[in-house]
Amino acid sequence: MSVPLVPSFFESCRILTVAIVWVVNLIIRAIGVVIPPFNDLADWLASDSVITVLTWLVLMTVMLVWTALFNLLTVMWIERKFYSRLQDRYGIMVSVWSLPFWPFNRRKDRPTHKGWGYLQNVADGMKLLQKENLTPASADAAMFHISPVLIASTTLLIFVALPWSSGFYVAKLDLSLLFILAAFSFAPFGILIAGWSANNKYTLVGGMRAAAQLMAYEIPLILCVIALVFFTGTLDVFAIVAQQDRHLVSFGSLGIPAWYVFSPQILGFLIFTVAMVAEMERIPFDIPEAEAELVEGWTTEYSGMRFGLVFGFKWLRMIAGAALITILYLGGWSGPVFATIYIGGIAIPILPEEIWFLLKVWLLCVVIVWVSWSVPRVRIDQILKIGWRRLIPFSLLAIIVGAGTRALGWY
Amino acid sequence: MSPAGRPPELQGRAVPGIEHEILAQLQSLFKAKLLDGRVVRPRLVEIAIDRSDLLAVCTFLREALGFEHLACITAIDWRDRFESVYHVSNYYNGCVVQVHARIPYDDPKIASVTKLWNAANYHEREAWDLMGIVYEGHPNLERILLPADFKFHPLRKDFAQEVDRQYISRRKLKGGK
Amino acid sequence: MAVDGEFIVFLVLSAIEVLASILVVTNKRLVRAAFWLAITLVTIGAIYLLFRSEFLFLIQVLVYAGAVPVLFLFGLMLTRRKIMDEPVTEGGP
Amino acid sequence: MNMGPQHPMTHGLWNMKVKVDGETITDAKPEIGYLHRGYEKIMEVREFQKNVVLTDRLCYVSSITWSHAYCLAVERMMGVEVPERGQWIRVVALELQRIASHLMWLAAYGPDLGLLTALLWSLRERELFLDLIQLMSGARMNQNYPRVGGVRNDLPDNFEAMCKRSIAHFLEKLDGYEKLMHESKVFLMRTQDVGRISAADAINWGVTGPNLRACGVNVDLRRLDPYETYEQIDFEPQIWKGADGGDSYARFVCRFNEMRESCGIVLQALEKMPKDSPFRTKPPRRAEGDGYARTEDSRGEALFYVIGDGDDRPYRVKIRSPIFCSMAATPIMLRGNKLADVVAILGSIDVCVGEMDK
Repeated sequence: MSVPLVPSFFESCRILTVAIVWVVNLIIRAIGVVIPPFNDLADWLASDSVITVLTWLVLMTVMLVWTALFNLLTVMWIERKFYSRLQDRYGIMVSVWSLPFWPFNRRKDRPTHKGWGYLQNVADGMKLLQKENLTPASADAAMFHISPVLIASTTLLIFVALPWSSGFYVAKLDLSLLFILAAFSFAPFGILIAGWSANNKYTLVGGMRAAAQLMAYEIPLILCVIALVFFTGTLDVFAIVAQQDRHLVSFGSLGIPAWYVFSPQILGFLIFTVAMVAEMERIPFDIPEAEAELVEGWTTEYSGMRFGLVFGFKWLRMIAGAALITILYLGGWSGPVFATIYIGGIAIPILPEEIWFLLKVWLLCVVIVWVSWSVPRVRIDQILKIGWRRLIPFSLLAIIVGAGTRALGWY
Repeated sequence: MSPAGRPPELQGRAVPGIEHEILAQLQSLFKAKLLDGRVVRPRLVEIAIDRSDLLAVCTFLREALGFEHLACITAIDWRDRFESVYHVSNYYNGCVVQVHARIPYDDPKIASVTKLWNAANYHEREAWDLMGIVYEGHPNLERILLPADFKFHPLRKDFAQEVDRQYISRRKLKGGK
Repeated sequence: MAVDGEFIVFLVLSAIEVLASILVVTNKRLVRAAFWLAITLVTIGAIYLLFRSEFLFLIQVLVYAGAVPVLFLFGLMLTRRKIMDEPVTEGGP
Repeated sequence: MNMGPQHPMTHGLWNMKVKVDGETITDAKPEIGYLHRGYEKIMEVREFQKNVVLTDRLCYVSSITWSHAYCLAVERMMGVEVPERGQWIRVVALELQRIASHLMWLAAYGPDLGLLTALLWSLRERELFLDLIQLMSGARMNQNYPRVGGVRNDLPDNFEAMCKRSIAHFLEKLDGYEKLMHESKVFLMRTQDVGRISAADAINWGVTGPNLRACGVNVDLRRLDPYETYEQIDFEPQIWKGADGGDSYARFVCRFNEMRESCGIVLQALEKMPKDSPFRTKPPRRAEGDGYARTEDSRGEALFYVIGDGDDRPYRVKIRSPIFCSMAATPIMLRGNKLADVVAILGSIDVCVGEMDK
């Protein structure tokens, strides 16, 4: 039963905002000594409603940096490092000392390519930013430009309802699970528009495949959630995690946690994971951009940062998917706490909920990466066969099992 | 079945002495039509025929003797005549018959063997492309290696190379004449 | 009539919705029409949200914004692009 | 839909025009010749020995086998007999090159199916064999090693020990490959029942080599028409033994097992090789007559037909490349399959554009 590091994300951001406003007001009031109307501006800034609005802005920025910068880069880095080791090589190793400007290039004897390579992804992003954005002459330009925005924004929309711990969240919705699924289901629309508007056969086939695949796998995804809801009785992810935050079997302070994966929901867990991997377009199911036959699938015609957006947000969807699996079946952020320090009555956990959550999410990502780098790609008709003929009947079975055990009171 | 015919199962091994038998069979059937016929070395028979006898010989080779594999078709420009050389191989006894079909220089035409071996399709296209021999009855005789609008048949001897012999002297390398 | 925030939001949303639905029927390019259809459906969902019916909003988004336009687009993809008023490049990949 | 000339599916520069109905292929037409360099014409103005440099570059992945086929044809035209040690060294070189070539094919086939790990793994093992070849000939690619009348240089002293060590290491690693490929359900799903061609069709279209053996046809030119010292070596041509061959999986298995078989041949050849004897003879400068040689290249039957007219240059050289002929049969394999299978089929027949376009 751990404690969150950030007890309330909104309050933390408010403190941050107040601090920023305080610093800004110092400057404004200094100007106000000369020009008196500036004092009113400072008062207005410090007023409650303005602070609230500013807090929301700061909160969005912090969340964006946290998800789309820190987590995205980390998961990309983990993946690249991990599959490099799988393939018997070192992977990215560029260190910060390879930067060509002061103060990094001071020491000539420092090895520039023996680092961890964490900043490699940043460098790749920089490279993409510098590239020209090309639009094919025969493309439907407006739609072509809109679809990356659609995909990126709807992916970020997932993180509105997706909490990182019991305190670290943007919004606490009653129907957060449904919201997350709804935000997930937007992507095929953007992909189809992207594939169609580029006016290229590869993108067209890629878009068709993506849409067919995502539609086939959305259904078992939702059916699994329905099966789970028989157990949870709620669509609120906080409540779902809270239900799992206890021991099924206890051995002293340790024990087997009551995660839903250790229940009759194991079937749902497996189906959900497979469907989620398909939703992420990872390799066993990555036919929408099967680079061997469709060059880059529906992203073929994108260049520059537009390509970076649609490409990078694949990883963001992967994080979101892994987080959703973690929340629903693997106990979310619940975990044993080994030590908590109290400083002036404030509990500071050594292993807070955020760490547990990130650990689970990243481990799940590693497993997905592991699978995706050790199996070949499945063919489109086989994917649809797996989706419609295997996963949907099994997810219906999961519903029956869930409802049955619930009705008979076995669980 | 005759020894030259098809055993029921592919042995994957050469049958010793088969080349004389095959040459004898060819000679007994075609007699004077064989302009030349000899055993070059084990598992290689060389025969020369006129272009008009090509289909008859090839049909006999394939249908009666079991030469199922057409390995290669080579077109040769002998300056006074063309030759289309067929390397036909037998998977049952490892023998190869090298059929030289002679074609007059001013009328480079010969019957196509695509009806017997589909493999001839690409080989004949290539021979037409590079040497300009027309294979009559070929389903799709067009250029294969060279661009479709190429005007010459470069393997003919009258298609000059830029230099006769690729040679750079040390004097030239040093900047002299 | 008191002008409150919700009313303004409602006006804006319904204006977008009406505009988008007009574009659905007037647009000659079918994929754009499908896009505007999605916009229409999402704004209808947002109006539901205004009425405090979150569940209906989410279901509207899930079904009518996530699935229905995709189905439309899927059908459109199978049509030839020549029916649109755009130059068709011969050859190409 | 054009697949190529610049496309990740094509291992090189050629174009596959595929007509699709939805995702099913109704017709296909290969378009080749993008890499045509006019080898047969160029070779007519170079001396016999210098042409080895050119034949090396016919297929840069498997250059020794091609140079060897050319040398064999020229030797037969000249009537030159290679000393026995030279023949054994050639066998070793050929088989090492065959393994390296097959590993390169495996490396290309993995990413075709989305299995990038196979690429890195097999390139890693290919290093072993490239190192061996480098030890033997001094170069990793385009070795220029076989010469008319023998080989360029003798084996170095430590070659035998190095070779045995590398092969033992490689055979260990092959088990890991089997786990990655043969035992992977997804891999079987992708390759089985895909790109099927019947044995009769394959023979008629001139498909040779591992692609033909995958149809269950017992043809291996090392056995059927033995050259060098292959007669004295005990080995098993890798044939698909099951009932329904001719699909991508059969081709994959045949090639894969051939690597193992080649290792055995190398070890045998190292044992049986006579020590300290001449490895080459001096060929005549001018020659007249014609000579042909067909060898089992790593991709199929390589045939050289060389004609000399008494000069020190060939009068006419004909190259028969196995992939050129297999390419003619690809429409049969492709028809009726899915678009995604194009890579699974064309990857399995191991296309090398350098030799295909000459």
